[in-house]
Amino acid sequence: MNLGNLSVGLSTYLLVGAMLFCLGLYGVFAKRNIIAILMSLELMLNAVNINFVAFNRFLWNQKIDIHYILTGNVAALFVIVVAAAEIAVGLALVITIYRNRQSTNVDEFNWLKW
Amino acid sequence: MSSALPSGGSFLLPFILGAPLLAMFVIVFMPKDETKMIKIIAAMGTFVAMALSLFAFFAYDRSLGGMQFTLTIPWVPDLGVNLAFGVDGLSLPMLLLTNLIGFSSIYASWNMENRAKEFFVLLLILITGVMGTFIARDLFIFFLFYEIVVIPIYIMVIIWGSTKRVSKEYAGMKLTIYLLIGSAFLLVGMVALYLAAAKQGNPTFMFDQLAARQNLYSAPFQKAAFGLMLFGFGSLISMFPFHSWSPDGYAGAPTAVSMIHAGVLKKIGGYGLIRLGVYVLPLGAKYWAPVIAALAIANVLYAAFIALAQKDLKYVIGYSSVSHMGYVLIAIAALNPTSINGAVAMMFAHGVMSALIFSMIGFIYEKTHTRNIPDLGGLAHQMPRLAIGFIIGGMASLGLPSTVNFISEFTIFMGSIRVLPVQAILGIAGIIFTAVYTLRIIANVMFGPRRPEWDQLKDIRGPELVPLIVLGLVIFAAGIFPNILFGLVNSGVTSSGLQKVLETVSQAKMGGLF
Amino acid sequence: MFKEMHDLFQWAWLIPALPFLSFLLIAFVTKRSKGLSSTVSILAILTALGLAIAIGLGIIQSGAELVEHPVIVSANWLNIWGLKIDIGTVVDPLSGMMLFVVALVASMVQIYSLGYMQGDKGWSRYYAYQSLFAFSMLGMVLATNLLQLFIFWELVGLCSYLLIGFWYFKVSAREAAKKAFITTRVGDFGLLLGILFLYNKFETLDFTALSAALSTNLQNVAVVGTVGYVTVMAFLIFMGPMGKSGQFPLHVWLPDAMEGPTPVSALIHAATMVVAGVYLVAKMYFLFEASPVALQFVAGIGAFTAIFAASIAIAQDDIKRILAYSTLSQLGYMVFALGVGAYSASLFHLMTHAFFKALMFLGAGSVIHALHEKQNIWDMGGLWRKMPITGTTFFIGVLAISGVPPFAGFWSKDEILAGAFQNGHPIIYAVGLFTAFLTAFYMSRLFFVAFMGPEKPQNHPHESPLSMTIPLVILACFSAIGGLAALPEHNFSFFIHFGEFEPEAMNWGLAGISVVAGLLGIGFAYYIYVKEAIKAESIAARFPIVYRILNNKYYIDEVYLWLIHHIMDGLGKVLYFIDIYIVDGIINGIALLTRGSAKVLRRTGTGQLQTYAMVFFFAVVVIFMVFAFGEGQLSSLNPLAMLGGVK
Amino acid sequence: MGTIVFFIFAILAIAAASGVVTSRNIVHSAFYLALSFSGVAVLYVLMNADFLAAVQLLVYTGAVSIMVVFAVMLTLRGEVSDSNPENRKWGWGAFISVLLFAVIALVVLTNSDWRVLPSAWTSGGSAEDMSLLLLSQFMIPFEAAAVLLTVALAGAVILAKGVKENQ
Repeated sequence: MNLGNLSVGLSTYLLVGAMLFCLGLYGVFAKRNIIAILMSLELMLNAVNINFVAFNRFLWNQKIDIHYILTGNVAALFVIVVAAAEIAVGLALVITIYRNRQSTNVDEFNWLKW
Repeated sequence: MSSALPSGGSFLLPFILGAPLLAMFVIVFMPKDETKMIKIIAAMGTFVAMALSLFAFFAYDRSLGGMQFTLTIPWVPDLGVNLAFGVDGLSLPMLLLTNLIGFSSIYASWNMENRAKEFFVLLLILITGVMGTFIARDLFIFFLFYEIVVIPIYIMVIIWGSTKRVSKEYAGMKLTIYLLIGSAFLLVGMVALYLAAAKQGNPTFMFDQLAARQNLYSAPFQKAAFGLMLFGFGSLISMFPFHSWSPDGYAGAPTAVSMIHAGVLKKIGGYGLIRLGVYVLPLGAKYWAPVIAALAIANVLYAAFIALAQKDLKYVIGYSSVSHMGYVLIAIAALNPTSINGAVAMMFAHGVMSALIFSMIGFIYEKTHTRNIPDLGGLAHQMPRLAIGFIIGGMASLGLPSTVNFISEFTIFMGSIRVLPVQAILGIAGIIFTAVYTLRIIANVMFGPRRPEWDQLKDIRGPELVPLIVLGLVIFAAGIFPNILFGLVNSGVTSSGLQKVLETVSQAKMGGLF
Repeated sequence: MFKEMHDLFQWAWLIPALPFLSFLLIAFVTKRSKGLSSTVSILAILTALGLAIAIGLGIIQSGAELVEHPVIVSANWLNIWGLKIDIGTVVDPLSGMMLFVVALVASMVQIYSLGYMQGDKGWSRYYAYQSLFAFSMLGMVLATNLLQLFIFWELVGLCSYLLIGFWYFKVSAREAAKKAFITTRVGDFGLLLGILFLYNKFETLDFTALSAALSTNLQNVAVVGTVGYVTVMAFLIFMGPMGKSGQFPLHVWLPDAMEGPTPVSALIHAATMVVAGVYLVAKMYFLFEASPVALQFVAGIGAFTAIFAASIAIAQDDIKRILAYSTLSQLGYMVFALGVGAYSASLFHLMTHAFFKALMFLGAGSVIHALHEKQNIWDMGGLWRKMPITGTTFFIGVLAISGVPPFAGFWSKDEILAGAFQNGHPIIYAVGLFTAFLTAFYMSRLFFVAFMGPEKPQNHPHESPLSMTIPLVILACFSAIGGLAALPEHNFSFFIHFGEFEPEAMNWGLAGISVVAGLLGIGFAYYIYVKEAIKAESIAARFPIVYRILNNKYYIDEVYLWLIHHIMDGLGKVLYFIDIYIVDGIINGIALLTRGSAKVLRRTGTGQLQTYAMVFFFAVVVIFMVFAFGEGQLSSLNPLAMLGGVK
Repeated sequence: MGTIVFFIFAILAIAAASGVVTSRNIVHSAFYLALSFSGVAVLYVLMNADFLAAVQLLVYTGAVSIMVVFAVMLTLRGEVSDSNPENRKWGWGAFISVLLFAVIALVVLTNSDWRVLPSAWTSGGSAEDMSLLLLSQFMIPFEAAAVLLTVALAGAVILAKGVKENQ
């Protein structure tokens, strides 16, 4: 399945990934709602995945062999798996915290200081 | 050195190390109400260790010299770490000392009822750790055991300590932080030494290998590395500006910890300075010797004067031990075989003496619940045996002939007066002030009119007599027949190559005052 | 002859060993049984006395040969790199004489104590100490080298400490014991230094070897250094005797030492231990002789102590203190005798003094015992009638110390004075003569006030038991005839001398002068205290300041106390202050700094996860920038490269 | 044409992502998230990673977004239009993010030595290829991931179920 002449290069993909990552980062930094933070985290993971796949796609690999050529894709797959687990546990935690504290505002989550 | 000995290795030292450890494990699995049984097992463990180290003391071949009873097991071959044990004339007296004091300290805490199980477990760990530092032939193992020692001391001071001028929490914290700061500097020095020795490959931590590669260490490196070790070991041996942990720590610590700390733990500093400083970095030692000598004099006189002004018994002895360590430091600074002989013997002598006197103070405190000298007096009426122990300890402290302390001091003076006459004379002047404060506490605590408030006190008896008998016997046996101890120490000094190092170093300084 | 004796002399080590054995026995076995303890102790010392007499007779038979070739038995004691010490016994006339004197006085005192210490709680302890003392003293006498001598020297000091403080419940006794130990310790500091310097220079501490090394190298400046070095060593060595033998200014402990039981004062603080200093100087005489300055110093100190102590003694009221100052004065005599070169005379006086001073102390003890611990002579009076044996023997002692012929003191004192005069020390001779006068005066004063005169109705004295009077009688005999050892023709100095033996004819003129001085003293005392021709009070009233100064012992104790309490303790307090507020203060300051900065820095721990993440990422960005744009510098910081060469 | 498709979907993904982080309504954010995921899936397709694209759609767009919506529903309090506010430090966050992006962009754009393939290969990326690799080379991580998912499932259930107060 070839969709074109691929004039779009590696750097472009990397820039897209960086853009997504930084947006996610901003979300992690700036949002108050803990669910929004989790969403931003997912964005960052996606950005990383884009990098994985892009490097896998474009970079020179010494051994042109199926076993090595798809390593980046496999890594991305594992990231997706871990992300799924993470979001499941994370949301469960959010619900637990919400049940105990009646809040999803991370500004109020400072019980671990000092 | 070690290669000259038959291979195969002796398991004597691991057994000595293992005996208290085994007792510790047995105690761990005992019900905590069985305090009597716990004490007996602890005493058994340390007794086995003591008996075996006595055996080692007499089985050691003095004519052969060098490291004996060696055992080497490669541990981390990539880094050159070996589980290497062995003793020579420098470490065997220290090993014996550790076990003598360890055994006595069990009996000195015979009346311990508060959390006895935990106490004896920690005490046995402490004894094992101290022992390990002395039988290690590998710098890494040495350091490992040294770090093991710190943990039980902190816990023991915090839980079983006593609060006097400073709180026991403060005392424990001070003790621990000093030990750790010292060990931090030591660690840097150790790593630097290790890297310098591994410059041409074949990394090693073995003491003898490190010493054999002296030509790899440049003079500036030796100076810097010795400086680090001086700071580390110096704070351990309570060298002058780094001494203030010693009186506070002893005053806060329970009796057994005071005994072991003043008796042997402190000696790791002197032992390390000789074994690692003088032996491995002779040029550095020579460079720093004037500094050590000056600080040693400060130790001797300054601490002796402060001891005069103390009201708490343990503070007197705490400062006294700082003062006595000054002699060891003078001896190290003098850098000749005679004085190093004296330094090792002095560490042994002071260990026995201070352990004895601390155990006696422990009993006094246990019975009268005070250590304040003005509150005490005339205890010889009610507790003659305790008074005898106290007087023996005091006499040893002021260096009375027929106690081992006298010969040690004499040897130190003999060795140091050739090279450091002024410092030695000032140091010898210290014996006067030592006599003053020692006799003062003997007079004010033991003698004087009978005080009716102490009439119900019972003299020490039964197990409580063990520290007095064991340590008193050692003080006089080694004092009347000094060759028992000095023969061994001398074989260590002359056969380990140390002598050669010392001779070359002190060649330029020989000549003396006149 | 000499050969057979040699075998006997090899057993000399038994003499100190026996009392030591008895000490161990008493301490570990018989301490519960009073009778057994004293029996063991007395048996041991009597056997030792027997041996000492046997050896003494052997020495006399062997003749002067032993002076040049003493019999030495020794074994290695300490052997390490650069330090080799032997321990052993030396038998020569000097040690033989000392053995006899010490063993005799010790056995007399121990027998005497059977009566004197009757009923004391610490009976076994007392005899244990006595045995330990006998061991130490005899061991010191037999020492072959300086270190051995020093060891036993310190041990006798320990025994002195223990026995002065025997009644440890008395505050005064405990303080006196402490004072004695510390004061002698000051002297020992010098002695120890001297020993160290000597060993450093000559590589030996053996008396004979040292003497040989010194005499062969005396001209060789390269080895001995200058005479100055010898002088320094002699000074340092002499500090020991100054402490032990109570020479000015370290004399202060001896009068206080009278707090111990009186037999102890007789044994330790009159007859034996205090003369150890004289013995040491005699042993080291080759060193002192090599330095005229040191000898001058010794003579000066001795003469000053003699007259100084005698002047104090005339204003004291306590019977034991008078005797103590008298002892100081006589010790000064012996020391200046050594200083002026009257070597044999000094040791002769050591022997005779041991007899009559022990006698007088025991007599004083008998009096004190009879009067139930009264010691002020003005509380006594007319005791001769009630205590004839004590009174008579005491009178013999007084005559002996006053130098009345033919009693022992006359011979030895006369030899000393003659030595001082003939060796060209007229000032010292004059001082000695005046001291002899003072001695006679205060001893007669003591005797007349305590034993003559009216009885005091509140006293009910009675003669002491046999166990106390027999030693008195024996010692009185020795005090009476002991001086005859000088006859005929310097018999004593034939055996005990230094260098070449040069017999000198008795100078009867000088002897006459000293006898006159002694008799004058007795006469003055008689006029003042018996006839009361001149009231003693009126003399005191006429010179109130002099009397006060003398009575207060020149305020030397007060000066020392002030020095100790204000200077030494003050320094201690100042240093302690420095220690806890400056040295420790710096440490605590660092700790406080850490804590303070932690207090500030912990504000950054807001608990806000997002803040943490922001800081973290900011740092990441910075590091990233450094790595991305400044890689030239950073690639060299590769941690693995730093470990390069390890593997 | 690929370039056009790329830019369309790349801009879509980025715009949706900015919608996620800027929207003040958390429900809108969740939907923007799904949109962003879908855009990324198309990018995968453009990079020949068909299988990954499918997984992306299934897991992210299908499962994660929905779960987020559920979580929002379970925890929502108050006004929904103000359910996703910024905190006070959002300025700093923006600064650091922009800084990071600037640095990355600079590095990416200035770096010339990417060792890019002379001519891009075109095969691979199918489910078949991936499965071969997962079951041979990455066998153990694959199994570990399975265990992880199971544990996460159990953990999520336990956490969400909570502990009864009076037990």
